[in-house]
Amino acid sequence: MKIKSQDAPHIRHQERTISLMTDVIITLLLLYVMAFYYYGVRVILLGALSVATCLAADVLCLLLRRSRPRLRDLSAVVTGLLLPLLMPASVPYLVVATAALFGIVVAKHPFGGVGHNVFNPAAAGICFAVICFGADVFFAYPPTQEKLPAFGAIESTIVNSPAFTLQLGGVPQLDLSDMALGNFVGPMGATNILVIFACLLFLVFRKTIRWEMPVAFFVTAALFAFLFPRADMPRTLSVCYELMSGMLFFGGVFLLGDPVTSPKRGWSKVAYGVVAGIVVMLFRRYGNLEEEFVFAILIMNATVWGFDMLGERLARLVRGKQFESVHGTKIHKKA
Amino acid sequence: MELFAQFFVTALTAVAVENAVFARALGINKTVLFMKSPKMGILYGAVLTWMGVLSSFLVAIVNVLLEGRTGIMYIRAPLFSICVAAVYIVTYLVAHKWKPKLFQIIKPALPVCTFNTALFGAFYISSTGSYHFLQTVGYTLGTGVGYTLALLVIYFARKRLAISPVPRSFRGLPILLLYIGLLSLAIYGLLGHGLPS
Amino acid sequence: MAIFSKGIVLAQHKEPAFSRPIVRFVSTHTDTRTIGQPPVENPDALEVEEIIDIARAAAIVDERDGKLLYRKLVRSRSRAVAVVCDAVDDEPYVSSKISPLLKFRQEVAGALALCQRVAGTDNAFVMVYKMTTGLETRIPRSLEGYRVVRLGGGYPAEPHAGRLNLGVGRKLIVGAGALIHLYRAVCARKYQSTVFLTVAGNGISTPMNLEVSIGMKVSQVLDRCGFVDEPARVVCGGSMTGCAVSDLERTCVHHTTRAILAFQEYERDFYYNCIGCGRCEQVCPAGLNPMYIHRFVENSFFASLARFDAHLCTGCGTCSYICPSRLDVSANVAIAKKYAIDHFIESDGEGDDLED
Amino acid sequence: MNLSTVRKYTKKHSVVAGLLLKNPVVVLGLDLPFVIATSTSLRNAAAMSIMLLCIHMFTLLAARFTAGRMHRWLRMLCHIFVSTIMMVLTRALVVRMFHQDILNSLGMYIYLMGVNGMTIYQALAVKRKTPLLQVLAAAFQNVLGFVLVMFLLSFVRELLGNGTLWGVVIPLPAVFPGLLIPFSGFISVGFLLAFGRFLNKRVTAFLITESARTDLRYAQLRGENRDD
Repeated sequence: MKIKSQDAPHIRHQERTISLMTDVIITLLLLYVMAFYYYGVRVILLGALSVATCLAADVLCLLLRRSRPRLRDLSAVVTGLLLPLLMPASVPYLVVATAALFGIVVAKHPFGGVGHNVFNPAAAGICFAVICFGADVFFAYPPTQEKLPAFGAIESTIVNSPAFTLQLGGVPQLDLSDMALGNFVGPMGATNILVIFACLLFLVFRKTIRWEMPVAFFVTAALFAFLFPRADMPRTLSVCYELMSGMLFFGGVFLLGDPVTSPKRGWSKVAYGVVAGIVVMLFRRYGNLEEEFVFAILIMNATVWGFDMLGERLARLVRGKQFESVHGTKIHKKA
Repeated sequence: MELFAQFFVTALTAVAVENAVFARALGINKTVLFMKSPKMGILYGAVLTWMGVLSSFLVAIVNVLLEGRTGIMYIRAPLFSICVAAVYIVTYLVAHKWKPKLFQIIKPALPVCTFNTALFGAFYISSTGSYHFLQTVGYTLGTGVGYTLALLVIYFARKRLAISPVPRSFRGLPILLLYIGLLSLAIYGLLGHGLPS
Repeated sequence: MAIFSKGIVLAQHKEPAFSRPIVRFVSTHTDTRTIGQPPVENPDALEVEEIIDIARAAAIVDERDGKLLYRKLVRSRSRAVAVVCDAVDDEPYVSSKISPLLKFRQEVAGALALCQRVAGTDNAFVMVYKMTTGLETRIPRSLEGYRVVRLGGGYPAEPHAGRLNLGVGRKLIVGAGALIHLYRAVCARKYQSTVFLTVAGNGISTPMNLEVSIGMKVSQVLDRCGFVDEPARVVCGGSMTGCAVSDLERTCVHHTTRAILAFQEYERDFYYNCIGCGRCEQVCPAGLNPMYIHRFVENSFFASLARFDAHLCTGCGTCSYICPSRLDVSANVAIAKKYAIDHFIESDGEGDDLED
Repeated sequence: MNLSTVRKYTKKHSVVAGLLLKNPVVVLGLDLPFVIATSTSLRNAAAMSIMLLCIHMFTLLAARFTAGRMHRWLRMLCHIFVSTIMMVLTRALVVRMFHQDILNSLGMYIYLMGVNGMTIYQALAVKRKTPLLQVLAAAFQNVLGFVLVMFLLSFVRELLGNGTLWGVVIPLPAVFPGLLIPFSGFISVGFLLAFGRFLNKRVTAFLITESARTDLRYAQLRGENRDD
């Protein structure tokens, strides 16, 4: 009889990491459908190119690291699907490929691969693309409802996005219901506010991302926008515009909520969300680019370790109190 | 009043946006990249800030004297070196004479932090940007504070990277440089356009 | 551990083994041995020292923590505030404490009375695990006049058995099997030659609770119950904390064997490395952060482990159960616990086998 | 173990590994600022190399004479002044050799060469007893390491970042101007060092396998001889 030995426990939860990844992929595909409705077939090609580049780079890096490449490892697919959604639909294919390559080769694999990356690969790729190709390529948004050609030069009128208007200190004249439905110019995936909200509810319900951090982040950002509106407009309107414009809502769900690059404990997540909200709004206000969200995300990713260690210290205090209350003695420490 | 406003704005700029380490790659070598403890980083940063602020008084005067003259570039560097060297000698002797305990602490950090590219870089920027007195002092102060923060960030980054399976070719300096590079990418995004240099 | 008793809800596969009658599967030459003295007619007349002597002579081991029963009696004589009969079977498949409790009620009650006399208290009750899934046999509210307390909560419920608010003071917590053996030793002068254990799992054709002689081979017990198919794993102990058996011929049933489980499917595939989802931190009943302990141990970075209090780990295996990447988190936490106990903690010797 | 093959390859190996791995820039982390910030074009690389050559050689020459004659911190001041003076002179030289706009592309780093870490610390390390030629040879080796790293990095960064080599336009499908910014200097230095280590690992593995193979060959030969 063949008996294999294994450590306890001998029964496992049925949930798998691959199911977490598939949850995110399902929500992203939903966003692709919306973007396809607004911008046509070019969106699909961008996504396919980005995913292909990410997978190729992933396999290459794994081969260089002398470890077995796993095509069913879906983290590269998630990165690849995230990247084009943060770009305008008229972006050249080269930009997408560059961002994907940078994200995987620089931000992911040198740091140890899946689960060990300090910085979010998608955010790093977007940052590099913005710096490389400049705001005039990156923040040139085509008008919605305009079917873009799949190939060749794109000669479509460039429309100012509400984020740009806000950065210039103006007030975007937009209908809020249109904004909620995603019918305004912006990154091709990040404008469908209601759909993203549904995705957020789905992911939180599936416990793929925990509720503390998005709630803390959005509440802080909204409070900041309420207290310090960038232009002279009603404060509630300022809150709506700030939350809906640009990448903030999308990134708050998919980039900030990425479990790899976020603190682990509940209160660490809350503190992280609050600080992230403040930093993002400060970047928006004082940054020179139209959309500073991804840069703020990179900076916040660097602070995750500190938040976690502070959370551990706090948990240790609580544990000590618990131990005393239960056993009546302190936890004995070696001098 | 707006002089002090300029002072603080310049200092904040030097701390965050034009951070000496992250934005200009100044003042880094193995000694400061591989700190033993965060205390050491704070010591180095404090010594650099002290020397910088003291010598920035002299440097500001030199800037005022050299304003608009021809052939600045031939005498500016020696004059800056003389200013810093004077402060260095004074600090060395005073600490050696009156505060021997303190002197033993700062002795290893003194030369490294005095003749440091971060410090001189701050002086050159204040000279080319034709900052006035308070701005020069504020920029140097901000550079020192930003340098300290950068050293602490690098220290904790090493702590973080120690528990991830970094590929063997990247262990140590390369992965640390990548980390700093990505952070500097983020800070550069905040700046958004070219650096004044 | 009030706020840290998070726990997880597991599917209790206790049926059908729980409702089936307990089968005696003993070897005769060990079963018939007795202590030399004649049996007493009424146990109530015994002195406290006599009870302790009988417990020592009968070599009764508490299956709850593997300690000798008479030591616990001596430790707690006339000092404990309560006597608790522990029948908390919180692990799936395992019902080796609760089903003997329900079958041998008189024995348990009599032994509880003896323990009350030893402990010098009149506060005694039985503690069972409140099972969410429907059982065919219902657990009574009271058992021979003793109150039956139902312990709710998620999986690691047994650590909380001693933590009911009965006022400060020590509680004498004895497993049901040990109580039954104590009563037998007092009344029939029998050694503890058997243990109660559950044989279950999807590899077993007829799951049941057995009373098995100590020292019997695992293969014999399994043959008694029969296989459905060639099992991929045979586990000696509970499904969450037991250890897998590699050689069935050379492994024997011992005092603390609660169950023998045979599983068909092979649960393990290493596919991902940790993606830091933080589920292990959410479910850890001790409030630790198994993810960081895992990473520190994986990279053999022991120096900084002090801040994680790994010595508080109860070894419940919840972190490994919940891990979506199927990592052996609990094994690494156990390594860290050993290291912490060696390096960071100075152990306090006294009173560790009595719940405070 | 038969070492003939190892000896055969050791020289190449040391050249490959030594230039990249025993490099003052990447091993001691000296002059990292200049490598990171100014390695954006071959012109810059050439200018910085010339400046460092002059400054480093002359300062170590001075250090050879100040060694043992005065206290350590006073020596340091002397070296600083020598290197600053040399910086001013070589700056004029560089401006004469290259076009004026080298100043714009180098910015303040051309002045900071006066206090570059390599010169200062290695000048302090100079002993009185070491012969002059040895000091100069060591100095030249260090400068060579700096030059190598500078030119490697600036080749890649100018080609991919600007699409030119020494100002000559190279037709490329795409250029990435982000490579001309300091952050990509950090990243490219990191990748260069990692690549050097990777190469070193491969070469070492190759040497070991080679020598093992030759061992096998010798053993077979011996076995055949025994058969005869």
